[in-house]
Amino acid sequence: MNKQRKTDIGPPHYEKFLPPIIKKNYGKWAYHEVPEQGVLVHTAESGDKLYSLRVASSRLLSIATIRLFADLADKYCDGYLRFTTRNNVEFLLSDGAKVAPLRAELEAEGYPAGGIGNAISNIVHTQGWVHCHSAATDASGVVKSLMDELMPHFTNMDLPAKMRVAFACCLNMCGAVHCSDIAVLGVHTRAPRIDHNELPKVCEVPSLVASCPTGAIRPATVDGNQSVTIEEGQCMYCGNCYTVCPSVKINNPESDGISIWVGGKVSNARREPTFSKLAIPFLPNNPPRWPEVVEAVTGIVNIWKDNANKHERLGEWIDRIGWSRFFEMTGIPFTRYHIDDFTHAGETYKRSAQIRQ
Amino acid sequence: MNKQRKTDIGPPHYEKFLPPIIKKNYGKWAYHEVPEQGVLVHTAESGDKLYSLRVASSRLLSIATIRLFADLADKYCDGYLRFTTRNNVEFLLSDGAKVAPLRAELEAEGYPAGGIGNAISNIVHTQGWVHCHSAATDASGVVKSLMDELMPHFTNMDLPAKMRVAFACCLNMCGAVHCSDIAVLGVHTRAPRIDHNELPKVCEVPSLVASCPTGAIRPATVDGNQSVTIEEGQCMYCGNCYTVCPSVKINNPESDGISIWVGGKVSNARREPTFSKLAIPFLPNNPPRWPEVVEAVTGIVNIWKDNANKHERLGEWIDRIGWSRFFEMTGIPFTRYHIDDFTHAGETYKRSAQIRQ
Amino acid sequence: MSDTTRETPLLDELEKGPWPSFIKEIKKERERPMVGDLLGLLERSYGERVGHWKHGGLVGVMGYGGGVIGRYSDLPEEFPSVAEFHTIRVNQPSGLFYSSDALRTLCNIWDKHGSGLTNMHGSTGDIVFLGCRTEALEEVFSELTEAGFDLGGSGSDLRTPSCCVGPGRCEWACYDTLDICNDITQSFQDELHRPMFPYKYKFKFAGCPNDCVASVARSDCSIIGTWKDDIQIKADEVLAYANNGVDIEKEICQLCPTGCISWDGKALDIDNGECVKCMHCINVMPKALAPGKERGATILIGGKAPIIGGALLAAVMVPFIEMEAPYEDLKELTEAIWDFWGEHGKNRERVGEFIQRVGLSNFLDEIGLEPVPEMVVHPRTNPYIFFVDEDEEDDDE
Amino acid sequence: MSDTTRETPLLDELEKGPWPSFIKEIKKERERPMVGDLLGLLERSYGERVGHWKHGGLVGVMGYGGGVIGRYSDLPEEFPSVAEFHTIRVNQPSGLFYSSDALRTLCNIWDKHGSGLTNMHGSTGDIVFLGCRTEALEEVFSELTEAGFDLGGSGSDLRTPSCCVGPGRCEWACYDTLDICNDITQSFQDELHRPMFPYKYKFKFAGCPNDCVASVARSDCSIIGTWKDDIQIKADEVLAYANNGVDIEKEICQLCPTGCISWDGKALDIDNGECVKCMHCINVMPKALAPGKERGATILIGGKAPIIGGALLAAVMVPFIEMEAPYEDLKELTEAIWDFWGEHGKNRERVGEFIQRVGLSNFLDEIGLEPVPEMVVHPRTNPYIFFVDEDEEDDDE
Ligand code: SRM
Ligand code: SRM
Ligand code: SRM
Ligand code: SRM
Ligand code: SF4
Ligand code: SF4
Ligand code: SF4
Ligand code: SF4
Ligand code: SF4
Ligand code: SF4
Ligand code: SF4
Ligand code: SF4
Repeated sequence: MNKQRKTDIGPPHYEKFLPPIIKKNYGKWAYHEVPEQGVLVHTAESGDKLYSLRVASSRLLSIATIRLFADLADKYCDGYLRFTTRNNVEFLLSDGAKVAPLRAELEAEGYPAGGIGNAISNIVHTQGWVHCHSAATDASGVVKSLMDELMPHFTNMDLPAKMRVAFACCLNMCGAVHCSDIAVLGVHTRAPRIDHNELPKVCEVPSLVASCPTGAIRPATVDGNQSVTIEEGQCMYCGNCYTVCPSVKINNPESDGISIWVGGKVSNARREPTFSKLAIPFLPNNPPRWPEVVEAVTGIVNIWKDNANKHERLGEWIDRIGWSRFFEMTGIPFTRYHIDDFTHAGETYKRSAQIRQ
Repeated sequence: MNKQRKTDIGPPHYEKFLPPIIKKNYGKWAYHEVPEQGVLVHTAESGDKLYSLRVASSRLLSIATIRLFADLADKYCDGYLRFTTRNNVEFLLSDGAKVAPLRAELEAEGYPAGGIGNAISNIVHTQGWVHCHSAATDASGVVKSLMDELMPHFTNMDLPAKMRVAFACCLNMCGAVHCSDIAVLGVHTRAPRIDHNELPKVCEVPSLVASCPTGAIRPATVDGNQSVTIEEGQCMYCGNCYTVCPSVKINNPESDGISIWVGGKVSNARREPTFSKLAIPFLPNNPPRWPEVVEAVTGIVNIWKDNANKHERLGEWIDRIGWSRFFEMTGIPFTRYHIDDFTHAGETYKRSAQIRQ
Repeated sequence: MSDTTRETPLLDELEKGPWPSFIKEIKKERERPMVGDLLGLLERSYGERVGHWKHGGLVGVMGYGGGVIGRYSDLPEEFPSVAEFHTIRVNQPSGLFYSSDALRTLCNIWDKHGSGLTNMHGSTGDIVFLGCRTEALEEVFSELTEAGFDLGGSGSDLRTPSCCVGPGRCEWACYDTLDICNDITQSFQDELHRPMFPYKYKFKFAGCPNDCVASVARSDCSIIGTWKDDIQIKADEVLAYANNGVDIEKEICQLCPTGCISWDGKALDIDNGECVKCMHCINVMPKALAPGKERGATILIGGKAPIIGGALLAAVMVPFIEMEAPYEDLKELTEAIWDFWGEHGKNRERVGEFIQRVGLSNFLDEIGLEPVPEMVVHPRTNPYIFFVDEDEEDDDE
Repeated sequence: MSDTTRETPLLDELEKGPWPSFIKEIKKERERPMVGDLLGLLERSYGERVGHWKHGGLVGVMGYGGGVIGRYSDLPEEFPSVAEFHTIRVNQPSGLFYSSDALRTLCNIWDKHGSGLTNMHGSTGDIVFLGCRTEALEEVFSELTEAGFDLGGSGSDLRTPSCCVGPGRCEWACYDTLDICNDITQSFQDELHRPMFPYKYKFKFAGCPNDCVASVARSDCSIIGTWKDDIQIKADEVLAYANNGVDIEKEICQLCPTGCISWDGKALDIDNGECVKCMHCINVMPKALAPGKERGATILIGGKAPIIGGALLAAVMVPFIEMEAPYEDLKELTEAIWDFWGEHGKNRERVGEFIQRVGLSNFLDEIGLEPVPEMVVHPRTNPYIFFVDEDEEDDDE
């Protein structure tokens, strides 16, 4: 067949995929309730009720599993489902009676329901060693290791508030971890090495030099090649040079690892959106289970859980008790690395005598 | 007499000037009261009472006036007096009965008592046209014009909280206006002109070029002289080039004037110390009485007085009601100049959806 | 060397435990040589603690500059089937809604041409097809478009817009996030598929200030629903919450950021003029409270991750705007931004960094907005004001 | 042309009104030719709306680099008596205390050699003698030292330290501000009189967090008194305030920055671990509350006006330190700071700007302090960490 090549058609219109109950009550929802963890019930002004069953997903899905979800959707909810912005799966039912059997089937297949309300939902994450060239650590493996441990907080609603955990495998932060309650971030901690033979063939020296925010890269002739050198003391391993030039080798099994950040949020509820702040500058890469990372994160979650007030997200709790107490309670050492030294560093220095003595 | 030249003796020891009641109760004060505006009564643990009568001063004092104060001090308080950190004069009495007659004499001489508690105290200020080469306006004249109007708030205690007004005649801010409830600041608003004939004789071009924070100054040969040019669009009139080189002429009767800043504070009480923020970018120099400046400042004081809660300093009130409402209530237009564009400008952009709609 | 049965003791550890296992997912497709080799490569990474992917290369489909991320293994001899292992970004439908048939259609295409592995979804919102050989790209693309799907963005272009579920299921949506996301995506197909910006540009649409799509942190143009009038109160439902254990004073009044809500044990009183639409009170009592009726959105510009000047949250550009189809105001504003940034932005300079470099006031001038106090936390504190020649100013008007 | 009776219609306007008039002050000395000319020059400035002083020149007394500000009129022909009109900065006694005799001594010296005009006091704290001819400088200086006074600072040196009234009269002084101010001034006479720093360096001593000498904003080294233990409460006096109209809940509890103080209508309860020593509750009820007994100070470094990198408030360097004579800790810290800044600071770079340039962590390393969380509002948000080679780190220890 020799059809006209189609381009620029955009995605299918979402309306095709809305169940009738949503089409009917579109924009006319009155309120919602959470009868049990994993289930949202939205009541429309018309009185109609929409049941959403939310289940966990590893995000990296085989087509076998997607087909399984499709089949279950056909069986229980006329084929309608959606994914959430945090990669969970939501089955959309108009018949409340079908929620329990669907849930049972899903849980039997290994897809627990949960993640709603004052819980830890799925960890937003990235590619890691499965696909990305920049990764300072794996993504899916760390996330799996963490969620195996945090899972009770997904299937229960026993936390003071929502806790959003996010993961990114390098400073590009595709997991947008920069505003998470807890952010797990892969970091390089050594300056990149240069392949001086390859560099002249594949990269432009001026744009490489320009790519470095700290001016650590300087043009140089090495072994007769037009190349660059990196001033190690000036490099903070951001990887931008690597992104613009493949001859810069940044991955390093010895010095790559993971940092932990805390207290960010995105919603405007109560406090304004805010960035995550450094808690632990470096933990080693220890596959397949990253025990140091799991321990650090669960430690922070537990201390917060035991001490925060209701509705107090991690950062709000720390704001109330102060950072000194946070470091004291978690036993995390405060080091030179916690003090900012980037562009607006001075704005983070404490400039008042208001101190808990 | 041919005495050895004395140097590095430092100031006289303060103890010589402490009245006996202070020496006795030094560091052993129990509490204070303010029986009437202008009078502080400090009770010591011993039960002794120290009466301080605070009177206004123009700071620029003739020796005639200082001798008058000395005589009055002799007459009423054994010769003991001090000045405050805001340039008021405090007579230190151990006999409460003498406060009223001393006050009467001082007021008769034109030195009203006041400035204590929830009041406007003296305006911290600088040299202006009386002594400084940098001044974009006069200091004492503006201060006098303002205090003539604000004086009821000095002699009463009818304000929601303390109000600290400060004045500086150029961006060097010798009045340290940057953390005042209301700051009145002389500003230049045109790029300096250069005296190209004089410059090579009195200034070093490289240090002059280096002095400019915006890089507006470039070396140039003008009329055969090694000099500099100023890129007008890049100059924000900070005057630093003028400070390092007299051949740069920054004073300009047409474009010099006054800006008004609000909401700063220094104390740690309730809110942390904070900078003053721009309210009015420019008002003309209109001596001898600067009516535009007086009107602007009294306008802000009155609106704050009528609307703030008790203990709420100007900046705390604005924090509570929001800047939009401040501009609305005062009728001051919000302009492009109010939006920061210096080093940390981005930190002042509003980065949340928390808005009073 | 491609071997679908090789041992993966380290990865096998990650099949254990209660959370869904991505290794199980990969193994479900391990009969494909590509996936077998992926497992081998990944096991190697786990052993050596380092990735085995080379720096990406430019690959794509005809006429498009974006939508495909090239990826090559650095061990092509040992793992030949993943020598090429590109990803295809397939533009998701607004709100991530699917019918089972649509999902099966996608699965069938991917079954035929690729690894059978996906991400549902990528961080930007795309359906990610993980692992495609170069030669198969064009086939996948034509089958996708045949089925009504198209590619998403990558490179220095408009990235795939995304949104929260909005009016599809949420009672708080202050505008139609699904419609606008679809509309903007369709309206800017060229910008989405053909990189011509200084750097990437992302849209995210959140129906209310809860921002369930993290727009303020993750998009160059963050649209957050809000309202102007009074919060709607059902007094009896408030009482019901109070009777059912909500400590309204402690849980709501004391946590309201402006302290504008009060409770006397019987009725709620909101000083709506002071309310900053934070959503907290509504969140806690969804049956009793609801956003007002005069609804619209706040437009914020410049959110991004840290590369390279540091992360930014998006900044308020339009405090309130009605968001009705066909969204002409937003489109005009967007084009004005793209024009100015497109002309003066540096290579790899996100619009948020660009605004900081040129100054917000100058940026506003160029895109035709008036400065308003809602754009700043507070007016400037430093006295370094560039006074504009008034004649020049006038010329502009 | 010097004329002590010339008309000054503009200035005369400023003799009116209730506030003390600086014009009246000037006129009190107008019989001196210098002051007559000053009035003329000033009247001219008022008419022309511009100052008539030339860029200052270097003048001083023998062996000193600071203490005098050179000033020359740009209309020397017209106003010859102010052709030279320098100021002399005379170091004030701590706390600005005087005996009438001391004041008269100063007046007599100034009467004899100068304009008879002063500032009581300059913004840094000095007694300022306004208007001195070059040739009189040395005479004034020798009479001053004879009377026990000395000059203050100017130029790139230690500036005249100053302090609040402290234990001299205030019940809240947490250390002896008068003594330390005097001690530091005396200890560093050389640094005060002979400029050898990159730029000026100011000390200000405030006895408690009310900071009545504005130290946090106006000094490179701001010392603010504070305490570690519990606020002292006199329960009966609290009740007395409550009965006399202080609304404790509203005026105190609701304004406490950490909400750590509560009132049940009968007794005050303070969670002292949460108290940030802001002083507010104590300020409102001075008879009932007082700082704790375990007293000391917080040391903050780097406050300054805007020139040139922007204004800075001083930043916490030592959260708590006991402040007892002879203040060895403070002196050692100060010398360590001066050494590092002195060696590496740029010309006209205040220490606050210097710290930002080199980074606080590096600065701490060099001056020998450990990083503690009290030094920051919050830990860093950007991931751009410079990891220090651990061997190097160890070397330091
Ligand atoms: C389904 C989803 C939107 C979608 O289009 O997919 C969604 C749905 C709802 N969100 Fe959300 N939120 C969703 C991601 C988010 C995000 C984005 C994110 O996590 O990356 C945020 C911002 C998180 C942050 O601040 O860091 C978010 C912040 C909120 C909040 C504010 C919580 C807070 O106190 O800060 C609420 C209000 C609440 O829960 O009380 C909310 C409330 C809700 C409600 C109750 C809205 C409604 O009436 O339907 C929905 C169910 C809540 C729940 O799951 O607890 N949703 N919600 C997303 C589910 C993700 C998941 O699988 O877990
Ligand atoms: C005399 C003086 C100290 C000196 O060594 O000279 C002084 C003396 C007192 N101050 Fe002060 N303060 C003095 C300058 C300051 C300054 C510095 C300044 O204004 O430049 C501040 C910081 C101002 C700021 O934050 O911008 C200052 C902030 C305070 C505060 C905190 C006020 C607040 O709520 O923010 C208090 C507490 C109070 O008044 O409730 C206070 C309280 C006091 C007390 C009550 C302390 C006491 O127990 O004796 C004294 C009388 C208060 C009064 O005048 O209202 N003093 N006080 C200064 C008088 C200046 C004047 O002539 O007006
Ligand atoms: C696939 C995805 C991660 C994922 O597992 O989901 C991804 C993957 C990559 N991102 Fe990303 N980014 C992805 C969402 C994001 C997000 C999140 C978002 O869009 O909400 C961010 C943070 C938000 C933002 O845009 O700032 C993000 C910030 C970056 C950055 C840093 C941009 C910055 O300005 O700071 C880079 C670096 C670059 O552009 O060179 C980057 C670069 C990359 C590259 C192309 C690597 C590179 O060196 O150029 C990654 C390819 C990985 C691979 O091999 O597949 N990626 N990237 C996400 C896109 C899937 C999709 O289309 O749905
Ligand atoms: C006399 C005095 C103002 C007054 O009327 O009281 C004063 C007067 C001058 N100051 Fe100042 N400063 C005076 C206190 C201050 C203060 C306040 C303080 O010390 O508490 C500040 C702000 C705090 C600070 O240090 O940052 C101050 C910040 C400046 C600056 C900007 C410094 C900066 O880093 O931002 C300059 C510019 C410079 O150094 O070149 C400056 C420069 C000057 C010069 C020397 C002008 C110049 O171009 O070099 C002024 C001489 C005026 C004259 O002709 O008499 N003066 N200067 C104050 C000193 C009197 C005294 O010794 O007691
Ligand atoms: S965060 Fe870094 S390593 Fe991970 S997917 Fe994004 S670019 Fe790749
Ligand atoms: S990793 Fe970053 S800081 Fe280091 S050389 Fe490369 S671009 Fe520069
Ligand atoms: S503020 Fe400026 S003009 Fe005024 S005294 Fe200080 S340096 Fe001179
Ligand atoms: S006034 Fe300031 S900005 Fe203007 S040229 Fe001089 S140093 Fe540069
Ligand atoms: S952002 Fe608001 S409208 Fe959208 S799903 Fe979340 S709560 Fe609902
Ligand atoms: S929405 Fe937020 S700001 Fe508004 S009343 Fe409710 S809690 Fe307060
Ligand atoms: S700073 Fe404190 S100790 Fe010093 S005078 Fe002010 S209130 Fe008293
Ligand atoms: S001193 Fe300040 S922080 Fe401490 S209890 Fe009193 S009001 Fe609260």
